[in-house]
Amino acid sequence: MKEYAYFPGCSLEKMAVSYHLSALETTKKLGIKLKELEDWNCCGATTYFYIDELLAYTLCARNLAIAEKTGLDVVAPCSACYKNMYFTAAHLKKDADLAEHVNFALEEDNLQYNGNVNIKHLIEVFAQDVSAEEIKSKVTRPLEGIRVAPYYGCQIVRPQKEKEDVEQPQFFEGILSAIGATPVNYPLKMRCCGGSLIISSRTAALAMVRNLLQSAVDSQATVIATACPMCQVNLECYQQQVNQEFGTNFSFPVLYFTQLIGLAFGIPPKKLGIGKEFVSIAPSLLRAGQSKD
Amino acid sequence: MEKKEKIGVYVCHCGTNIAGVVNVGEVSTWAAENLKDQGVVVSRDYKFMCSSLGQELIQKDIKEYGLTRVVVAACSPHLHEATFRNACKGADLNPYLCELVSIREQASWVHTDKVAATEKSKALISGGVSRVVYNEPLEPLYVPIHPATLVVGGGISGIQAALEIADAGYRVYLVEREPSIGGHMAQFDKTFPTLDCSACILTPRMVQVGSHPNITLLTYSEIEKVEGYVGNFTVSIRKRARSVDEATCTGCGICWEKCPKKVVDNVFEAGMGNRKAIYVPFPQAVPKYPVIDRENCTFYIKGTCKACEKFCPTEAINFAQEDEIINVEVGNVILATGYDPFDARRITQYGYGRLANVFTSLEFERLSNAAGPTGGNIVLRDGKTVPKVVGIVHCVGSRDKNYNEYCSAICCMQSLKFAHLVHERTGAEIYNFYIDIRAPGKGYEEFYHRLLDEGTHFVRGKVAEISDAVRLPGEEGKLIIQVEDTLTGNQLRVPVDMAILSAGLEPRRDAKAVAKQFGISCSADGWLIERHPKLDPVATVTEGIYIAGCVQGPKDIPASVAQGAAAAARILGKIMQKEIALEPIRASIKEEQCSGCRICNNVCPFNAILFHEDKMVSEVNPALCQGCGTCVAACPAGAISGTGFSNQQILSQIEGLMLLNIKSHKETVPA
Amino acid sequence: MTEETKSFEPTIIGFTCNWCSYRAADMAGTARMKYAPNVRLIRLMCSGRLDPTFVFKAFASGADAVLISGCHPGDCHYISQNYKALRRFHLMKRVLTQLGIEPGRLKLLWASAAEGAIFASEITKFVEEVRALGPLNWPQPGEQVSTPIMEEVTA
Amino acid sequence: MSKPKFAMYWAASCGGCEIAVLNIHEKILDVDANFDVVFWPVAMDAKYKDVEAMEDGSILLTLFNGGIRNDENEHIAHLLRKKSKILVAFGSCACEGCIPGLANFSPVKEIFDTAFSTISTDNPDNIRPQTHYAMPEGEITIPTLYPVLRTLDQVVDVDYYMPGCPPESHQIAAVIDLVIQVLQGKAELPPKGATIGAGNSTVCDECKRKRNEKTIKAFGRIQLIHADPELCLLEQGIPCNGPATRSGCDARCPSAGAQCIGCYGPAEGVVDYGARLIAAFASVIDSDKPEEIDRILDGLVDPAGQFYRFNLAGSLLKAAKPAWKSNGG
Amino acid sequence: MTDTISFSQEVSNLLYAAEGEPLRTCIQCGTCSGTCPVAGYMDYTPRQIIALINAGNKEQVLESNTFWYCASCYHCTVRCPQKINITELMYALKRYSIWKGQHKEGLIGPTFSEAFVKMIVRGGRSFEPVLAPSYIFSLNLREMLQEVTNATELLLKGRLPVLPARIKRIDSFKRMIGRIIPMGGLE
Repeated sequence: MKEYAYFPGCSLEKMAVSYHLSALETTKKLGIKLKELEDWNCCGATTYFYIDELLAYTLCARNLAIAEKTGLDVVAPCSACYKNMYFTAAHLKKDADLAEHVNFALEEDNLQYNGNVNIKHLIEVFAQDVSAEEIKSKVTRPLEGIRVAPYYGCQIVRPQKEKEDVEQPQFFEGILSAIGATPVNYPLKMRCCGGSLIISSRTAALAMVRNLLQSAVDSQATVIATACPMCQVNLECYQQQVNQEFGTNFSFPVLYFTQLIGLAFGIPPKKLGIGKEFVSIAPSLLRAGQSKD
Repeated sequence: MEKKEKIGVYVCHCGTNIAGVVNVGEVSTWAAENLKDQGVVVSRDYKFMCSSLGQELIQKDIKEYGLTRVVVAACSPHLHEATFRNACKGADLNPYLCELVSIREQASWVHTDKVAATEKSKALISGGVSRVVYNEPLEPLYVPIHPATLVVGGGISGIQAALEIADAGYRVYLVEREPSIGGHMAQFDKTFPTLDCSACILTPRMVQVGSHPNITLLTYSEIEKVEGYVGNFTVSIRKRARSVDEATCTGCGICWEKCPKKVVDNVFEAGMGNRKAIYVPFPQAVPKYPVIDRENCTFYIKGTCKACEKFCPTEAINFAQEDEIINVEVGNVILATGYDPFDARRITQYGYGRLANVFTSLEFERLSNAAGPTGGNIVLRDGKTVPKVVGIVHCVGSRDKNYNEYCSAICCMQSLKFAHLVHERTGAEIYNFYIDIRAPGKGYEEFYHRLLDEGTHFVRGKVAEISDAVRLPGEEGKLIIQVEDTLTGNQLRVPVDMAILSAGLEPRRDAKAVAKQFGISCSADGWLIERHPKLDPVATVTEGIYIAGCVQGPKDIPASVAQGAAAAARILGKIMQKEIALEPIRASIKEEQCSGCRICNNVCPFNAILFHEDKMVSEVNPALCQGCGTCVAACPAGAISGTGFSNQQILSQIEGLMLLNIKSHKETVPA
Repeated sequence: MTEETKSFEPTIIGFTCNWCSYRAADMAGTARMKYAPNVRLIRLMCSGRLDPTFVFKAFASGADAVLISGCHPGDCHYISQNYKALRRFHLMKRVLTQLGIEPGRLKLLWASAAEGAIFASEITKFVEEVRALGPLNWPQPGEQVSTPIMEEVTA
Repeated sequence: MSKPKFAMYWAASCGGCEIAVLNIHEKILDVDANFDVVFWPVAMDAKYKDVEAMEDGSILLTLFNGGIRNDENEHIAHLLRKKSKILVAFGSCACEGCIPGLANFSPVKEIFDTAFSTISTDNPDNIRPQTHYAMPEGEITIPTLYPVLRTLDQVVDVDYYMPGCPPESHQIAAVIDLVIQVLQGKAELPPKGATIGAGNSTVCDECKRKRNEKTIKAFGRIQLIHADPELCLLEQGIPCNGPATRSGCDARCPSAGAQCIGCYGPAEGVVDYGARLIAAFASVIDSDKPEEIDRILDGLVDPAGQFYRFNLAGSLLKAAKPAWKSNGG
Repeated sequence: MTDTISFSQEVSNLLYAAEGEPLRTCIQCGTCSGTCPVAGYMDYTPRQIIALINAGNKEQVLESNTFWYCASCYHCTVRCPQKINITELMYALKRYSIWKGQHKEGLIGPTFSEAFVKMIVRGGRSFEPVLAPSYIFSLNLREMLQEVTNATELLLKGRLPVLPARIKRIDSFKRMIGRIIPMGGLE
């Protein structure tokens, strides 16, 4: 059985609790154990870095140090948490001076980070560590005929890590195909949702949400799949505001990719947190696989 | 030491250049007194040693004192080593028995402390004296130059080089990988800025090559192996089987007319058109003989068909033909292997390969070519729609550290040419997206002005992305080019029907392998390196190997032609000399001490070290050896020695520099 | 820095290649740049000619430090031989360290023919570094080293 | 006419050389037949004063094995030099320091501490040997240790060198044959300073293993590598000193599957044995990147030991700095 | 050496830890601004900000809203042909502007960021309701109503916490932060 240290991040405690639930359910089905990091702290989203770099690195390093003790790879379901942890680890590895400063602070919490943690995004677990065959083998209710817009967003692939494809990756599509859904050509799949701007620069963020929703409509998708709580909340919960702002009429379901996988695995919707969304999902989705209409 | 050398030491004042800081009189007296045991019999200082009087002074001493070694303490050997060596030669002393010590560049000009500079000069002279004792008389190495030349690559640069040499009356072997010569130039429609028809100016040259009595043309062929050295290369060429007998084929064309197998032509037509399984790449091909593409020919796949054979009036089809290895002897080589276009697929945000109406520059060349698949009609991928708005994207794959950092030099002008052709043939609205317009050639800037006058839009900004994601009215069904107009600071979304990616130039995929084969090197970018970027642009560090055209770096047609001609001129000069003198700084292996461990074998980048399997010893080919001495240092058995820089010379020089050769020295090595 | 080390003038043997670093030295001269007079240069054709024997010989002959310089990686006149110098440098440093010779006494400097200024400033810097390390004083051949020392270690 | 005189002496060495001489079997009888053995402490009783009493140059051939580590070694080296016509540095210790020369890495104090004050020594009072000690029977002395070990030719003039640890018995036999032939006027002595009982090339010359152009991507210790029995060991990343080591042993170690460790010393004309190997190994490392080079070099666990196992005292630097500096220098 | 360092030098000092080429290598091609999803809202496009920094126009830079509009999407950074880390630059400018207390009037970003970090420093985890006062009053009436509606719906769906979350080892956590920044600074 594969085991990971699991860093849920603040959003998954409440705001994105359905992501949390569906992540646990689907991984369990695949024989993967997500072991929550003990006493983790907030990764800081983008905001720490606005204030103080060293503080930001230290707070991330605290989580890394806790994870290092487990000897497991860390999995973060939130793209922002993932990006912060990944690049903090990378920086600490490269900059011994920085690592020394950070470890000096960590001493106060009886921690020490030695640079030996691998950080993965939850979707990478599904895309890399689990084969498409394994996923397929667990599908009991394939999402046939369901057109899904795979929304990558920003911080899973950006900034670039080594030589990965940052413009046209295909792994999300691969997962969706594995559960029987039809990934649509979603031209804006790599564009930003404006999550970090929704408070501070509202109009800009709403316009970004509008563009993404419009593109999903244009590509004739029935649902947008996300892999980040920020993206999900932004794309889903702000649709009314978008409609008010731009005179549009969006009512477009946005689910976590794990929720879609869960449905295909035949896990009861409730266990996947379905029902907590602002925009109800199409009944066809819930029916998928049961009756092929 | 059995026979004691007689050494003369000459300290130059260089006016006040040296004497102003170094106490030259003291240095000279010091050398006479303290280096006596080393063999110094005379030590002098003089105002200008390099003057004719200074040189005569040395010559006189050589005769009077019977000097066997000379040490001149003056300027850098890079300035006057030849002067003083010649002076010695004039007095019948082997020039290599003269040693220069630089006390100007290394002492008087760089130090202010007069005492320290004087003391350092003494040490340097002491080192020179200790070294010169072990200098050996050397003679330059003369090798004859074979008058034939190998030209690799039959593009415009190689064609030019081949014709120059052949016209001068010498044999040329022109080797081309494709079935025809002509290179990229044969694919183009027009050439900038004159808009000459590319084929019209190129074809006569190709015909000349094909019929020249001094040119042996080997197309559909590749270099297999290169051995030898300047003046005496032996080159093995693999002439791939054409499956067509050149002696009987008349190039009538019936075979490719009758061939039932259509193949997408990814080479000459850049995937825009088709050819047959037996084909000539284009009608004006030289030579005129077709080749059978065995990967696609039905006969080679299924064993039946033979349509070509049936219809051939001269029975020239030969399915059983095999590759042939041809060995030629040549004195010099020109590498003119050209470039590959940048693969625009790599920039995924530009959508090439994903969005139908995104074209590459090479595709557009074929599209606009009257002999091309659309007969010169500029249309969208559907084969009929004439675009109303066309966007031309500059710097695709160039000036970008994610791909190639360099400027590909030709794309600006190529883009202007495209804009002009689109304007002329379709009247479409045209946008050029550029970072900077680079138009530095004759008539180039004027061409740019002409385009401005034609009403082409110029948007200064590197294109961020091309997509089909519609957002605004008027964008439906269009490609949207997103870019900042950096002159206004506005982000634009320009809807176009057709986008042309002006792809940059890249080194050939196998440039590194070719370079290694010929013992030269590539820059970090992958272009072959010239001997000197300014003053020796077509020679390389390996004697006898020259480069011309885009293999050296991106350049346009006139520059490629100029380099082809320049390389030819350099080689003709060598051929006229009949033989070449090589510096006698060489490595050699003492056979009895060599155990054949083979450590040295691939230490040499010039392939100068051969291993004799039979005797289990390695040997240095003196004509290939460039004298770097790396193998001398690498030999674990101490079996390799290097002339001019022998172990004895250098170890002795170290002792000299540390003044260990002087019994009374105390002050330099503290107790 | 003590008074003693301040007054100490190290002697350094430097090896240059003929094409880049020796010309950098020429360039420093032509431009009349000033640097410390402690380095005595030996010209080789290429840094690839650098035999570790020369380095050990220099130390054994009383040099306080050794400088090896050549063309920048990728710019070698002989294509790639400076990389051999680089590898030998790395291995020599390890051996010297084991022999108790501070690795700071061996320096590798890439200098192109145009980098007279770098050559000059790096030499001055190196001299200061070696000065801080103090004299090496390797015993000379024939120098008396056979002082009986038994008394010293007896209880 | 009396037989020419023969001597053999054992200074700072292990005694293996003496065994090697005896290992020539019945050939030893030739020695007795042709020579009058006047001094050979390991084989017969002899007193230094007897040697001192001999006429200068009266011993024809002296085989001197061992390096010079203390004043007794040095005294006898000078004595035998004076009394011998031909002085042969016999074996690696006398030629180049050999294993005892490895002590030149450490200052004498450390050597003493290791010998007398570590856990393996039962010496609760930390007693150290005294060079002079008064006993009821009179004062006794033991030799005084020097700060570093020197090779024989760093102390006295040497006529010939015979390398090996120990020299191969068949080579000893051949040398004895040669000397006897010279005595009989059938052969001539090689020029002074020559290396005898060995080849001029290197071990690779006698090694049967197949070899190719070399590029080394990783070094590893022999016990960790499953080596191809036919292929050059160095090419397999096993640091074999064969390429730099003088031939003459018939490539014993490589033929037995072990890497050459260099006991026959440098090849003809080589100034510094270790430097040759440093240059050679480094030249064929397959990387141009400093970090990668370092990674590959990490595979050479003890480079100085690898390159100077037999040759430290005979190398250009002769000893590590701490050993020199313990002399207060 | 002079005592004052130029603005462009100050900015590059702030970027010392970030990977990427120095700003002075910018060729002003506009890839960043062409890519940026928010460029239309910015006073100056990212490219112009780099030009202004290189020109030393500190006031213009700090008074602009550009870096507060950066959504940290890193799209410009991965595309920059000179490999300049533009996103990190925007972070650096935010830090610089908060540090100097100099920023454009009426922006929510600076106050919100400080409130957020204070919250983390106190409790170790994010608790949304505590943040509201830092921005809610900067919104216009309609926006405020929208926020309240959203919050209500989140609460109804069980997606908003009622009590602030806290980590367990809060004391050592605070001491840890104390080693990085003087607590007075944010407390």
